[in-house]
Amino acid sequence: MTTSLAQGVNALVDVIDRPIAAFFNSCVHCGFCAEACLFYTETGDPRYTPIYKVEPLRKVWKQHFTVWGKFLHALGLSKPLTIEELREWEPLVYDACTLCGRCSAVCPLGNDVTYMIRKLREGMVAAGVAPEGLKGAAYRSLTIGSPMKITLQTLKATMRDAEQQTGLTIPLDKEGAELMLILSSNEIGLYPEILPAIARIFDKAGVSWTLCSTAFEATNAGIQIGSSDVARTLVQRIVDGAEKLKVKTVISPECGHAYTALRWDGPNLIGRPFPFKVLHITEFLDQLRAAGKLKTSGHESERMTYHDPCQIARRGGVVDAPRNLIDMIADNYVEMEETGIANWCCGGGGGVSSIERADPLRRKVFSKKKSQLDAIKVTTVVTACANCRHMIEEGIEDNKMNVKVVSLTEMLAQHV
Amino acid sequence: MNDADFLLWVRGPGMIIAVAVFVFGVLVRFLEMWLLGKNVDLAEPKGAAFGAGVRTMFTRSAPCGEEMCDGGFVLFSSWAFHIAFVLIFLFLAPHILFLKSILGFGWPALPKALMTILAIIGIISMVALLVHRFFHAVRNFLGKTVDYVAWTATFLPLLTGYLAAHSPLFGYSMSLALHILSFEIFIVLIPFTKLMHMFTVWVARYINGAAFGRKGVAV
Amino acid sequence: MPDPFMTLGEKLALQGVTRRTFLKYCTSLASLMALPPAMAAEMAEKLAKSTRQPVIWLSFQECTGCTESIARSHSPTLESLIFDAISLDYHHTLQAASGGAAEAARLASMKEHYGKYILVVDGAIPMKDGGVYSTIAGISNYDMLIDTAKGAAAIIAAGTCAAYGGLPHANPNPTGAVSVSDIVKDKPIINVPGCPPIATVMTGVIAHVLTLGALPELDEQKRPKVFFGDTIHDRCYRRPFYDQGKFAKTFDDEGARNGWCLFELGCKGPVTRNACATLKWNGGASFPIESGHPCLGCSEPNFWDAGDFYRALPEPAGKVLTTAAAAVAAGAVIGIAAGAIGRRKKAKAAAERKPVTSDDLK
Amino acid sequence: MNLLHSPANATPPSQIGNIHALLAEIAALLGKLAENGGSGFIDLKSLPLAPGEARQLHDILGRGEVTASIDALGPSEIIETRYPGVWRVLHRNAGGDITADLLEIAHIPEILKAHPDDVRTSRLRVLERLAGTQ
Repeated sequence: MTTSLAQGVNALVDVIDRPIAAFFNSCVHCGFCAEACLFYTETGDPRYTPIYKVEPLRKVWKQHFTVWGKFLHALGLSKPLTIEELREWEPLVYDACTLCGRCSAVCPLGNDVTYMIRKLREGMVAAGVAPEGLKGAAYRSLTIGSPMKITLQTLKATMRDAEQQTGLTIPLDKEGAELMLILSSNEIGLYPEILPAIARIFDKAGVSWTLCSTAFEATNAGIQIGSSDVARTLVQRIVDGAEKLKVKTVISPECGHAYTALRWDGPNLIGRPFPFKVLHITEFLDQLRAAGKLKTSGHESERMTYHDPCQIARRGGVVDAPRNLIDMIADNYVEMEETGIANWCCGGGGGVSSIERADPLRRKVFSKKKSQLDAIKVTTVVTACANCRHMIEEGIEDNKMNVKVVSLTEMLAQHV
Repeated sequence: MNDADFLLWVRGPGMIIAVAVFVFGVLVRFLEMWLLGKNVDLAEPKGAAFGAGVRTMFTRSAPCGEEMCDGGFVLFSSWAFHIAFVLIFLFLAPHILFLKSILGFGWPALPKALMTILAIIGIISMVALLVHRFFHAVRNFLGKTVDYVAWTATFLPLLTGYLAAHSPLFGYSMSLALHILSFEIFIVLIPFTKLMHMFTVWVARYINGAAFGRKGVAV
Repeated sequence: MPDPFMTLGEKLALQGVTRRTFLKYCTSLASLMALPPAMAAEMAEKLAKSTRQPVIWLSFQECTGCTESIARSHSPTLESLIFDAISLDYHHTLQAASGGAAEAARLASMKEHYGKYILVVDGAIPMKDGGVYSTIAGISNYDMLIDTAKGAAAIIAAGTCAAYGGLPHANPNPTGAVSVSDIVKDKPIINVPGCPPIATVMTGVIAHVLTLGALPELDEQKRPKVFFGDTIHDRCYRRPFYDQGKFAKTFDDEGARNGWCLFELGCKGPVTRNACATLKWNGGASFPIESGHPCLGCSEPNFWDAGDFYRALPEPAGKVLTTAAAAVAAGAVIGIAAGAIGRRKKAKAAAERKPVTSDDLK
Repeated sequence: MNLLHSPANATPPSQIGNIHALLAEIAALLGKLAENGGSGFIDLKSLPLAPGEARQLHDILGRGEVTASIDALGPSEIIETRYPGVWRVLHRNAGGDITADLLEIAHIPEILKAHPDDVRTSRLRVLERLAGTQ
């Protein structure tokens, strides 16, 4: 297709449903969502009020799906959506929203603003109004197979390194394995230590697992840019791989959106329930722990905390598992003040980290995480999302903080 | 038109028109929303959606639990005027007479003194919220004409009701007529403004709570 | 027959009424009408010196209740004496003459006292179909009013029908009945509404005109302020119960027996301006609320159509439930139609939606 | 019942001050009467007296030497208070209801005087009587 305003509006008309109509009907402009959004709290700019970011969607809803709106429109009292408006809103919808879901959890009226942003992005993509960085990531995902141009060769190289490090065999395309592990681009490209760590833990626990040569990439740029077409293609690759290898469970790695994309959006994108389970790596490790298959030795004495990735905790429901795991090895663990489902975003989720233009804003709003960390005076931040890890590392460097960020899985692997 | 004619009009044709517009408008707006439908969620649930949805319908009245946000003054004032408005509407003796004449059944009233206190609290809260909206960056930014129309439509029944009960500024007929008229304006505006939230909030909260609940998150 | 040029004082003196009686009456009248007591002596003087004030009384669409109210007499009261003392030149219920003689009397009086007579009207005036619904001697009420009003010094619209249209005017108003002030615009009009009006008020107004030679101060509805300045509610002896929130809920409950406020039983006292609560009826014996019945608001415009007599004021006067039911039906039809249109629109959009491909992302 | 009969300790002193103002006005009117013989009135029915104040006022004013009653279409009572020149004029209709309740500050209340017209009528009637008895 060729993107156009008409296609954009058409896509919005398609995605507007009862929830969106109920949310817009209910909004009283109380502004509580602003206080839940770190882009507002850290900048004080009211344009970053979450419900304001979905104004174009509201306009389409009102003009197309309400008798009153149609009446006003007929009288010429409301103008149709323009491409200029979409362009004006692009930085609000993409640069200034990480889909963290905090506003959705706060809205006194019950509005799931995050859901609306996600739906608005469908229309923006169809209208061709999306940030270059995200378009590129989605393009590379479709054409190369990974937003970071990770290919099977790259994976194989990482596997070889892991095998050398651990002395273990990393299984690939092992049909009939219990689990299929997928990895995010970040984990293959930026944090290759994760694979040996997982291999070590799985080996100790006696897990039957495999990687898949046609479905190793977990990152779903389609969810981030807000195109269900792109997202569906990417999810379908994983489903095909898992079904080919006949695995019972797919393990989503330390990546927030990968989990949301596969676990919650996946079945809806391909239009049928999965024949396998989807677990986040921390969920699976916690199951091993509960079954007594995960034995650790030694303790971390560093003062540490856990940063909940939004898509894992608030939008994923995985809150206790990582804490149970950390509990096994941490001596000096503290919680941030807002934590669990109330946690503040790192600032780079929802595709924001892929938008170059958004860099200054993203680095600015890191001040929220900084003040959270400063308040509890930790030296180590554990997390379970490679993107969060990357963002926090950048923030720490920007702010010259004396804190290090570690992956939960990697830390655990050192104690098995 | 004199006071008595005016009162007669608001009690008769005015009320008929207002109720007709209100019922018709609310029903249309609710149905046009409801019938848009919603896709069935195919993802395997981690928690019970229904229970979570119902729970959120009530718990979201206190949205700032779990250290999510700083409720403070706005939350408190909003509660105050909502509670005052609903209790006075449902439990002031003359209102029960009004509702009984329509519904055919009544219920015991709450003491007038309590109603008076609630009305004062409601009026003060609403004025405070309005002033706050003028000076708060976000709320001033978000506030549109219709928000102020809705505020006025909500405030006037409280104010005119208080005046009618306590100091008939314009004589009893006029005070009562103005109060009834303000109520009629209020219900007429419901389907055309955000006042509609009194009906849709329950749907919105349920959907929100159910969506989080499916994921095993209680918000 | 007494000398028509005899003053009222002289005439009454023949009946043994002294000027002391005039003074007492005028003192009471001044007190009643909130005039300075010092004026009483002057008023008494004028009243005594007045010759018979010619009065023409026209009865249109009415029930004769107003005449009954004013003409009835339990004992010789001051009011009745004043009333007897006026020259009632035409009143087709009370006059002895009938037929052509009666009409001749009216025309004669109009001619003789042109510009001086007081015209009292009770009853509404039917306007529909050329006014055929009420005629006297073949003359429609409308024509007779127009004709008679021309030479009147002032017009007193006695009773709610004459003042506001009253019962004949009530929905659906089959005769097109209207009030006096709907028709006559160029004469001073005093409305003395009530169904019927209080006799003391009627005679008080006449006495005021006789003694002070001017109309009493009127409100915006042309009612004498002194009698219609307060609501029944303002002056009601049951008012304290209203303020305490003590209401009779039915006509036979304890509240009713205790004489509590009748507001919830539909009392229109709060919206009715009249002097019943202070002057009372039947020689000051009682008034409706005192006998346990809510005020009907009979001296207010359109009181017949002001909703159920026994519906409390806050209750809607119309058929709200029926309307609501109709609105539900209409709302459901339009709402479902709007919903269906919305769904069709969505389906069409889904069909027309082209997938986003890698080409779109370059 | 005679409304003017006053128990000694009927009411406590007024808290509102209407009594004080009334007495001041009575004093002023008495001054005028003494000076030029002009009479004055106070209409007690038109005053918003607090409950008990009327009785308190009448307690203060008390009863003087003169009491007159008039039978003219209902009874009237004219009572001199203990302050000469201050009269209470109480009119009732035939039904017994009070139609006027005044304080009159005068040498003699107007209502007690025979009107010149009545005097003339009286003369004629007496003359008629004379003629009749001859």
